[in-house]
Amino acid sequence: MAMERELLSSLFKKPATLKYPFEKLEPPKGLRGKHEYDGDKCIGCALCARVCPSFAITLKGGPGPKCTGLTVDLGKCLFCQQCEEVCPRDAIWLTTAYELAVLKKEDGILNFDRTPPPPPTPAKKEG
Amino acid sequence: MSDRQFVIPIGPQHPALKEPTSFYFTVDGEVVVDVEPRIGYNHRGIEKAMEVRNYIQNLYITERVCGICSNAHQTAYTGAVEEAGGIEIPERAKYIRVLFHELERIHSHLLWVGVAAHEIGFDTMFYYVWRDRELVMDLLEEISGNRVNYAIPTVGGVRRDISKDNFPRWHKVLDALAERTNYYIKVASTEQTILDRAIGVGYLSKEDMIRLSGVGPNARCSGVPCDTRKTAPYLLYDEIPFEHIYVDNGDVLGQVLVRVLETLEAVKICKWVLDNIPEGEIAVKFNPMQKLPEGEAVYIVEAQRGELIHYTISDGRNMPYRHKIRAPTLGNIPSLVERLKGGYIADIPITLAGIDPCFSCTDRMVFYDEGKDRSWVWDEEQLRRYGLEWYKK
Amino acid sequence: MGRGAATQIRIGVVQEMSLITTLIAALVFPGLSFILTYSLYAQWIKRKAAARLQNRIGPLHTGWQGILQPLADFIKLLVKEDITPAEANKPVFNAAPLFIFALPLAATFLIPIQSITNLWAWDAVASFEGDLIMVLFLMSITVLAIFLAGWSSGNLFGAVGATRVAFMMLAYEIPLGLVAIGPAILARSLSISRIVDWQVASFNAFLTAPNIWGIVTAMVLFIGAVIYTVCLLAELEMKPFDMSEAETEIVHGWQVEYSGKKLALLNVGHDVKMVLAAALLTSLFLGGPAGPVLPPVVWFIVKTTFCVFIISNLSVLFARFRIDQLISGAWRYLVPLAVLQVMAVVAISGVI
Amino acid sequence: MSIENQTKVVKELVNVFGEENVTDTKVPRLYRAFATVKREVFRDVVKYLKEKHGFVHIVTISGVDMKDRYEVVYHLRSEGFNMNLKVPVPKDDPKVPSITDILNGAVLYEREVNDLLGVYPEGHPDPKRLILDYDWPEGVHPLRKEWDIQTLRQKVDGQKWGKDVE
Repeated sequence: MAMERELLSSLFKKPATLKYPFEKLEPPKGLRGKHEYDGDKCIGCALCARVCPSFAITLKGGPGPKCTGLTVDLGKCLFCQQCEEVCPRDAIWLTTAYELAVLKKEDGILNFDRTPPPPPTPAKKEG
Repeated sequence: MSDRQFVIPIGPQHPALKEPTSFYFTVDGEVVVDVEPRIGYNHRGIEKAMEVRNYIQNLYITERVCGICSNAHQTAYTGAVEEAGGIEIPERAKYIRVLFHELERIHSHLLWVGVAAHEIGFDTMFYYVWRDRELVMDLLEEISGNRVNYAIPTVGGVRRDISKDNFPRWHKVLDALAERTNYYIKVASTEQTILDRAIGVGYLSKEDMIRLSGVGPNARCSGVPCDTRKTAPYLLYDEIPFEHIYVDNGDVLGQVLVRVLETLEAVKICKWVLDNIPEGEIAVKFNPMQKLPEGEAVYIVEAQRGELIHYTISDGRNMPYRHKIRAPTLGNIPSLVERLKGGYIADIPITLAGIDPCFSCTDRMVFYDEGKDRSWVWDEEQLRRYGLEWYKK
Repeated sequence: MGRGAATQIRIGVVQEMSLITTLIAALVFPGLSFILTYSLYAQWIKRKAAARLQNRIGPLHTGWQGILQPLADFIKLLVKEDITPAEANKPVFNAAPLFIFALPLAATFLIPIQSITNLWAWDAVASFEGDLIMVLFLMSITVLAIFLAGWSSGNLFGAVGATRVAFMMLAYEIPLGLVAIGPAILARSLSISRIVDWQVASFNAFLTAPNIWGIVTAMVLFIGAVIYTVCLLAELEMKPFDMSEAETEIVHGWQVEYSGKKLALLNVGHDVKMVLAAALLTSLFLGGPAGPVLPPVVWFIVKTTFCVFIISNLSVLFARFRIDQLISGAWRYLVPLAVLQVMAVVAISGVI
Repeated sequence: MSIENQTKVVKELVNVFGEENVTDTKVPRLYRAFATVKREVFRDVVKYLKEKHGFVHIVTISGVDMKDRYEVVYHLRSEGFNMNLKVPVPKDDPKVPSITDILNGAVLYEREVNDLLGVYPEGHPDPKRLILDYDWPEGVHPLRKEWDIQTLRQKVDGQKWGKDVE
């Protein structure tokens, strides 16, 4: 009978449960959620792909200047934020978006595009 | 086996087990005569997987050995790697590591109290405890950005700093946690139905516990003073004032007592950390491709479930030659088997839950299907067809 | 309840009924259809009350505040695959849910709820001298059906659950019967309708001329009601006495192999049993469907809802007992208390 | 407990069992000590440590494939003091004497090493499989270095494991 008072007082309190899809919790500022990518800053150094513990990040078109963007497989991702930490240009970072459920596996792969810089001019080659 | 005895399989899938494992109970009426444990259902090959990843990648693999003691595994892993590589971490980083170690202990112990209440059919207490556990979960999420896998310790320090502005609020949360824990201590010690199910259940004496090398709260409830934080202090634990908690009940009530009292101590330690944390750097630089010198190190920490050992061997590359993890649950299985013998069927769930088993931690090595020589995934249709064919038999 | 209001209560008399009214009473109201609908409602009350007491929301989306959720669950179970294990004793396994469903339902026909010819009178579908014994008998037989259901399923957990059900019956059946006899002795009748009549008559008499014996009788009957509620919790296999289906120990006990339609029947059977328990508690101790101003059926619903709430509250308040603790506790405390209560009732009935 | 005491314990071990049997001793820091012990005297060392210095707690047993030999590492503990005894085992005779009768807590760890590294604990009361499945092929021990993940992955689905890992 030790909890009876607590129980009866709960009858007149708001339930602790959140009616989730209808009311949502504000995520804390530092939450590690979905990735975001800035193609202009990226230099295609492939550090994020090398450091990813679950090999979730792939460079499209290979590393280096010819890189045309990233794919991030959220099904593999651990949300450890190591890619953001290691990126020298802050081109990839994690947002606080946390609703990541998808119907098909393929929809869980983020596809980021980047226009690769124009091929180096001959003048630069000489220099 | 006489004709009055029969074997009850519990697991791999059973409501009393939160993770797959299997126990074969030989019972005589309602009394358990013999127990045979069988683990390995959750074997993921983590130790082997760690041998092909660099030290930074392994950080996140070790974290996923277990969901509840993720931070304890990381603390032990980083400790071992730093010891093997001779890396000194900044003072402030140690404080933040201790803070997480203890916050995680609070959340894990509260989780256990809820689960134990559920195992003896007291779902109401389970709901309430888990509701109040959200306080510390929210705190952890706020600081680290994730509810379970905090990813805070890194080789050479910690990854996120904590801001002084939040300390007054966090103090309040910790006070609330202590108050609620005290309330649950009161409930557990006055509610007759709980006492009926806890006193004398799964008793094991101190001598047997030492003989079977039990660890953690499971051993401390039998009166073995084995808290690594006291016997072999790591990080800051030689400076922090806190009680070494052990009781000599030896039964489930003792396990409850050890855990709730440790929760209160953990709250105290967290408050101490917030009061005493020095300013300064939080990490020394460690490059993901950095190589470690040859060497080996053993690092033992007190995870929530007991003593946790990480043993790493480095051969001079940027990935470990061998990394051995022994999670507390494996060390507790021999004593658990002793505890179960002679008990009632009805007491199996609470005795099993009493050691706070975590079979994900326990099974962690290799997966490979040799005979088939391939891996495959079944889709829904194939599964359905298989089910129909199975039932036609 | 004021004195004026109390005098408005009319005592139900057995009406002459034609075949058609009898059929309507048995099949529609207050018989089969009403009881089934009401049992789903009772399940909702139970779930909602438990959820709110545990600071949860409970059923929410189907209908107003989830009131249609039990019906939705029932329909869902009906369309699910129905599996009979190869090891099971098939005839018994298939028949047991029918009995578990039908026996409590038959017993509810003996509870006075509402006369269909007179709005202000109450009447059971069938009422005869000794129907209290019949109700208790039907409740005990249900336990036998439950035992057979578990035993025939060919599952170890089912067998353990079945033996536990049988053991539990040893514990609660005797105090349950003893306490039910108390009001019958006072009313000098074994008919539930007569017991209700006696309660109303003596309550009205008490209101017109209050005396000390009325209070003593009420107190003794209150003790009986408490014992009765405890036994009903065991009968209903609800916490703290749900060791026969304890999901953390023996998965779902005797129900473990049931699925689909049979499980749906079992669930509704459980709800009907809960309605029966609440109705018996009401009829024996709370004055049955009698009450001022409103028709009996409304009072029946109000009082049984209250009883279901009490049962729900008690079932979330405790941890589960062990089977040996239930049996020793029942024989050490409940049975002597019940015997004492019956002796007190006999003494009082000699005085008044 | 001080580091001098621990050095003394290790020295004592060398003195009692001889320098040829106890080699490579080191005490890297407080609460830690390492020593390599020959297989022949290993049981006696454990018995000696248990009786003389209170090493009643076995933390775990690690099995390591050191390319030219296997090494079984016994992590013992007395209060906080952690003693790690390495026992080299030749590859053509992968057996160690069981210590389950001395330290009962070792019962599961020895089975684990037997499963995963294939070092058989001689004299173990119940050397069944612990982690691997019962229909796992005989003589396949995943922690041996010939079970390389790269080749294994290639065998399984023809992919190279870990695209950018060195």
